[in-house]
Amino acid sequence: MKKIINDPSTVVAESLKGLELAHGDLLTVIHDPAVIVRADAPVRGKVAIISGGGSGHEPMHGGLVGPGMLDAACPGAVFTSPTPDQVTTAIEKTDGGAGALLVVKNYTGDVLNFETAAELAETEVRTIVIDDDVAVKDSTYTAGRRGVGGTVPLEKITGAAAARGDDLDAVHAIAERVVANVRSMGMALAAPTVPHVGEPSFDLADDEMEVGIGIHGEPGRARVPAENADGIVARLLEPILEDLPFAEGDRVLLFTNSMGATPLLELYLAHGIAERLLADRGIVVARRLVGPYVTSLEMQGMSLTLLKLDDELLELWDAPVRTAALRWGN
Amino acid sequence: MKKIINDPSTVVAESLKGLELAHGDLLTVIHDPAVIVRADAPVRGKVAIISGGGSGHEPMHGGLVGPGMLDAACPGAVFTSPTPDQVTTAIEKTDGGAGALLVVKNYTGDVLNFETAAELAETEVRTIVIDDDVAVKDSTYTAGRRGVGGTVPLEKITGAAAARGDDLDAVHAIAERVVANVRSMGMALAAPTVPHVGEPSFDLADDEMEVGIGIHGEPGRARVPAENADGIVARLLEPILEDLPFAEGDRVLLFTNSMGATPLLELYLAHGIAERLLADRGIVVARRLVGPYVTSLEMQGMSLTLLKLDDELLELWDAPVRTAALRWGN
Amino acid sequence: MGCTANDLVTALKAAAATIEEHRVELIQLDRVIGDGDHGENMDRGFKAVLTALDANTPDTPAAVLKLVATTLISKVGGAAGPLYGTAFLRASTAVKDRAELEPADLTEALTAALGGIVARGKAEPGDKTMVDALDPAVRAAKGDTATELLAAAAAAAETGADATVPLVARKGRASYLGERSAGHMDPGARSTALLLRAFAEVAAR
Amino acid sequence: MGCTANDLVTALKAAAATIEEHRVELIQLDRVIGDGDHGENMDRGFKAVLTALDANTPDTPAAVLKLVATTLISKVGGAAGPLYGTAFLRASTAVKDRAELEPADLTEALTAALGGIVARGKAEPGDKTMVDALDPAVRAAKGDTATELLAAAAAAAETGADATVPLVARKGRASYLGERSAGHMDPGARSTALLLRAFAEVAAR
Ligand SMILES: Nc1ncnc2c1ncn2[C@@H]1O[C@H](COP(=O)(O)OP(=O)(O)O)[C@@H](O)[C@H]1O
Ligand SMILES: Nc1ncnc2c1ncn2[C@@H]1O[C@H](COP(=O)(O)OP(=O)(O)O)[C@@H](O)[C@H]1O
Ligand SMILES: [Mg+2]
Ligand SMILES: [Mg+2]
Ligand SMILES: [Mg+2]
Ligand SMILES: [Mg+2]
Repeated sequence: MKKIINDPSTVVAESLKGLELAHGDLLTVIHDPAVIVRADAPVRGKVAIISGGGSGHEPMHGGLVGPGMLDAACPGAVFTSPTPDQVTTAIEKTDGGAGALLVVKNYTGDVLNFETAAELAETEVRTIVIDDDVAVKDSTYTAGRRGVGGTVPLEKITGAAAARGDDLDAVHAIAERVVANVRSMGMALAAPTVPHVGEPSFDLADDEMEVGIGIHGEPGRARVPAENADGIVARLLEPILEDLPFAEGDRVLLFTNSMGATPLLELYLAHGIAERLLADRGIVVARRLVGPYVTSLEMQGMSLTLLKLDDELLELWDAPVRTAALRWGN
Repeated sequence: MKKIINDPSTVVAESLKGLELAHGDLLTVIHDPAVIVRADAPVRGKVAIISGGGSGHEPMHGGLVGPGMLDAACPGAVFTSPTPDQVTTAIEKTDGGAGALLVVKNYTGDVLNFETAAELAETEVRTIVIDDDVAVKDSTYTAGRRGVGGTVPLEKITGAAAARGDDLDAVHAIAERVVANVRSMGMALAAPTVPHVGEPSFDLADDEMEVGIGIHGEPGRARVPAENADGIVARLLEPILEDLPFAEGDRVLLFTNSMGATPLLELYLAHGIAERLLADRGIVVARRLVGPYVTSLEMQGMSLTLLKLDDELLELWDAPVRTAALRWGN
Repeated sequence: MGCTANDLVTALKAAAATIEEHRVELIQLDRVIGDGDHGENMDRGFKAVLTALDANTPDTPAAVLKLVATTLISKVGGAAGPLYGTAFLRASTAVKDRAELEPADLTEALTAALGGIVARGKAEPGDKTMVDALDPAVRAAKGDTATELLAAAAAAAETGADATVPLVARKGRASYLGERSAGHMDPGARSTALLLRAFAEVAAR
Repeated sequence: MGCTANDLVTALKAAAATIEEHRVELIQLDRVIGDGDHGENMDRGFKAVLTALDANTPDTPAAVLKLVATTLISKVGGAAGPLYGTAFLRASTAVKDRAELEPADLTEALTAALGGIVARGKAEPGDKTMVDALDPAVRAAKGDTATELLAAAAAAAETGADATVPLVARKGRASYLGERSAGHMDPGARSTALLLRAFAEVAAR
């Protein structure tokens, strides 16, 4: 295993120390239970936006804590949902008297732990479950779609709604609008290695790729022969477009995400292809985000996320944000 | 080879198309010869800051083009210095009447190509060669130290000096101050793969690491048994500290850089160790930058850069910047 | 001569030892059809249980079970944390204030535990989850002594875990794999079988 | 019966073919002690030379050499681009307005080329660079015919390139490796030998 770590069991705790030192102006880290909190929390009268999930997806979620986005993030062990006490601590520390929105990616573990926390919470909380991954069939025969790349626009937009003073109901309604309009799909060329496992999460031959991959090293929907960039981008985009469906004239946010080890050189190349495919269909790319935001340790691969925008969502996306990973407008 | 590309010979050109679409608000791409130019270039009366180098180090340099930083970047083929006509085009397109500073990393190819361009240029140009890599002995028996991570603070700070209205001599003098006060060292756990080569640039056993690595997949100073994070960080920091040398009471910018595939989880962990080692020596970390800024495709590894700050350098570092990769203050 | 708080502590220590011993096996099972953390999470959780039991000495079975529940909930994370946590919490409630648990109490505790898991996770038998080990165990949990009862439960859980191999997962992370989840044992079913076997062995001493 | 502009074009086409043929070899040599791009860069450059020669038909040897120089400078990049570019530029100047190059002109052109490389790159013989192929080639470039002269130069360049193997690099990217650069042939010396061999073969036809 090739990693810059000391001990698999202390990776997250040690990493949080570095995060705190690196971004002391934006955030404070509570170490036990682990919670990353906005430096100026609680913000009086503002709905708190709280998220969390396993570690190993950085900058999500800790790098998204700050004005205009998250009030707190709860980092679990690597690829493991956080525990309820992390979430209840986050709720307490960010309680500005207007309640909290819990942003939960749809995984059994995340849902159960946040649900437990919500039951224990003494503040008013609402939960939004994001399940944007079209690779997974949403049926009674699965745990439902996973939450993946769509989490970033969800957190950005709900963060902006809370910042402008929306109440909990309004923020929740906007969250539901985002979830209803966002779809993603990912693929991998090579697997990540979880520190305590010590070997890659799956084995791919040099001429294979995994399509419909999740962000936890869990295998994808299908293993197929590796393709070139045109093939890969089309294969990710088609099922996304069909699913909502997206139609001619729609305005969208296109989020081209690196899973970690895929370099920006390749990511921009893929982004260009996606833009052209969308233009061919008359879909208007009104906003874009390109980079490694929802990663899976050093997994090589990418995902595409499309969010259908209306005027309000667009305005909320454009609103100022100041976090370690996303920053504009101030 | 596992890459999201169509054809090794068109990777850079295709990637530039995506870059242009992703960041049309910040930059314009000229495609032949390839140059990335600030969207509002030329800026009247301002010294132009121009850089360039092989592709594969993204976001450096194209992601650093924008107000407060670079006016233009010249992307060469992957890991190959750009050609003089790219540089002369960059000089022309950004000529605001106040001359241009060419920021050149110290590699034979970069130096020769920029030198040729400087000879051909019709504007007044000055060149600053950055050679911050302490892994390479600076003697008559080498091509001298390489330019690596120190390039980012150099471009940020000269960009800020030009933005506040300094003339070419003044910007050049500040550039020399940065070069005199910045030192870096890197290491790799696994090699990158250059598209046209199709196999990793070097082979490392699972229990080995390469120390004193460059950013072009060129092998490093020594191959040693892999160590834990504490060992790696100490091994990078010691030679940096001894070199300048940095002393108790010095205020520094600490830049903890991922070479590409090393995840943020590990990078923050390493950053925390570096901060503690510096604190132990009474060196004051006044500013920090943590992330993948000077990468080497999907190389796994990291580098540390230390810049000794004075009040003016600190102020210029803090000055507003608006680029794809670095953004604050506006 | 029922099962006291002390007996329970002994059983939990044995359980923690078993989980530690099978940590890598559980990681590997979860790596194939999940995300590879089940062994790590369970081991972290049961190590925390040992620490908690060292620091506190709850004097009723219910208090022991509750301490286990809260510890697992706050230390395990993932799907297994709240599921096992709820299981122990419901078991704790089920045994009320009894000082010693008789076989009938054990059956009730196991039944309550299963109920808790199903209430939280909504899995049915055949979904390829820990329910496929615990449900047959509860039905088999009969006997005049704790020894007999737990031996039967453990055996049934093992058979149930083995029987998850051919199943296609319909709950949890393995469900994302669809048909590709068939052919591998469910890690949570395996850990349930391991826990029950550890309890049964302590009871047999 | 000297070397005309047309003969030069033929020689350059042969050179381009050789470089294409040895592209992977040059990449591999550069991968070991450099950054693996030399073969790719040279191949891209000489392909551009072919395109340029197709588009234009310069009618003097000097014009041909100048076109090669500017094309290599604008298409190769890296260290090799400006070095080979300067070499052809100086060679172009050296042959003045001659319509046909006699052996003495070839010697002068080669000498000027070497001078250009040294002026730009400041390498000395023994630094493990293309100079270690071109310097002995220039010294060996004697003969009554172009055939003889180029054959001698190519042979000396090949010996020179081989002799770079044990050297420790003191210029270019390989110098970063220090002692570890010993034991491998310098890619630029190899490409110089390949170019001269291609020229010699055309002359021998
Ligand atoms: N809805 C559910 N009901 C019952 N058990 C479940 C459910 N979802 C998952 N499980 C169990 O949890 C186990 C996985 O636990 P673990 O790996 O710790 O959590 P995660 O899946 O969050 O990584 C599965 O093997 C399965 O037995
Ligand atoms: N200072 C120099 N003088 C002469 N030749 C040099 C010098 N530096 C490098 N070279 C030659 O250039 C070759 C490398 O070319 P290339 O790989 O194309 O450029 P880069 O090193 O920029 O990747 C080396 O093998 C060497 O022969
Ligand atoms: Mg998990
Ligand atoms: Mg090169
Ligand atoms: Mg798991
Ligand atoms: Mg090279």
